[in-house]
Amino acid sequence: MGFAPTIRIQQQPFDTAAETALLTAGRTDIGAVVAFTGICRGSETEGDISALVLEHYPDMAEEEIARHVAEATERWPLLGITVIHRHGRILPGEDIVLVVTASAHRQAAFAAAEFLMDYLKTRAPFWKQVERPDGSAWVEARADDDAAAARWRES
Amino acid sequence: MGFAPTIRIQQQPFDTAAETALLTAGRTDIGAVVAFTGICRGSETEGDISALVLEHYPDMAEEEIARHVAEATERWPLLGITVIHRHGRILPGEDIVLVVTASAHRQAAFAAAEFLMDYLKTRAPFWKQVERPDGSAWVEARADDDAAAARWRES
Amino acid sequence: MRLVYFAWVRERIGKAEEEVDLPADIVTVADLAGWLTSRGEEYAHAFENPKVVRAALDRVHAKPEASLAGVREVAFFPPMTGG
Amino acid sequence: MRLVYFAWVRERIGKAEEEVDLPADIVTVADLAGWLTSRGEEYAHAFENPKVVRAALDRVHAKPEASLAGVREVAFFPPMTGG
Repeated sequence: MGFAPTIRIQQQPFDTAAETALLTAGRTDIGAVVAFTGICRGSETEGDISALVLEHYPDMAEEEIARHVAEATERWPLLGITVIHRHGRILPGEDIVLVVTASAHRQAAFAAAEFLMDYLKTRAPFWKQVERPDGSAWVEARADDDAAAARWRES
Repeated sequence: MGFAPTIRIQQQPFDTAAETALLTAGRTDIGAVVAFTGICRGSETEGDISALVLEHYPDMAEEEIARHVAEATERWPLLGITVIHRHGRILPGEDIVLVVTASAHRQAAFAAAEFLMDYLKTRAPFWKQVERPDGSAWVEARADDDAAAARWRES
Repeated sequence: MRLVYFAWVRERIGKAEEEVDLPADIVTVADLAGWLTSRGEEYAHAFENPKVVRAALDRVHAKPEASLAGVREVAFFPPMTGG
Repeated sequence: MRLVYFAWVRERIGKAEEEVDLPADIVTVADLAGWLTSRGEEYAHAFENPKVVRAALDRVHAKPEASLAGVREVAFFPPMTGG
């Protein structure tokens, strides 16, 4: 790839605007930027959420994300990628994950952002525990996330 | 829809970060935000670009965007939409269009943002004139943009 | 009836808008485009490839066969290139 | 060989990591999971539904039939729920 992607795994919050600005600053070859932000919700069908606690496998997480970033740059003509994933305790309303993709045209930016999110959901070694007023539980993997990731293998 | 979408057509630049923050401020029901920014590039296959000049049909533009925003809220469980489209003279590196979608889950946010962009490209009454060092020309509609918009009619 | 033109349709016709009184036999968008074409070479130039000129009736996209009945504003313009 | 455990696999086994010396007949990831299961009820609990426990070899996702030859670190964990 002709650019250095940004991949960070961190406990502290991130600044979506600043990260996006970094990706595009001083450039006139980028025509489309897609920024996806995943946010901790305050309730689910199962009830209220006090917090999410994200456990991760540190070394593998960074390597695994880098592998998918590299795959995205092979599949689409991208001009920039930023992936930031938080771990630790995250409160409702706080950001969890950021994926920013930049390209000359929108189709590549959208496709790569969706691809990366689908893979982060199903292949990046992070595990969410949800804290509820009455106790905590590990979040179960969703079948539709597996299906979303699988579609990229068919094309 | 259970929220008031933001739709603006303006000559002045917009602030993606501020618009996104407005959409999510104080809320804990949103789990996913997709922000698409379309940017004026400094060159194309045809050569260097000095500026884009966007002409529009003012009253229709706002109504047409509102129709597609309403359709998006019927098709996907959205929690917020912002669409801002600039007109007038726009320099390379400057933003042209912003679409922000918010939902509980990422699939709806991604799909609605792509849907809105595909329709802005092919149905919103804006026309781009490209200024090059050697003169200016109207941008021709792209067949792949028509195809991208058409796919939403098939499903 | 008010007619408004945009982009190269506007440039070719040489004006952004005008008021016209239509003959009674002008019933559809296509009829109107054909009638305009007969009004001079600037119109003929704008509509030389009538399939690429789009129309809106009272600010809603319309097909060539759409009726002009009750319409106050007709717009003609090239395929859109926003976004 | 170093073993590392995450999420409820870690909680059930009661430790985050350990060093083990494998018998010579433990060749694949599935062999290792089976061998661990025989080491006590905390392991049996972690692997009670072996199909849902995922593995990584030296930080790369691996299938049950993958060979452990030359591997230094094996991780066991539930399906991932990041993003």
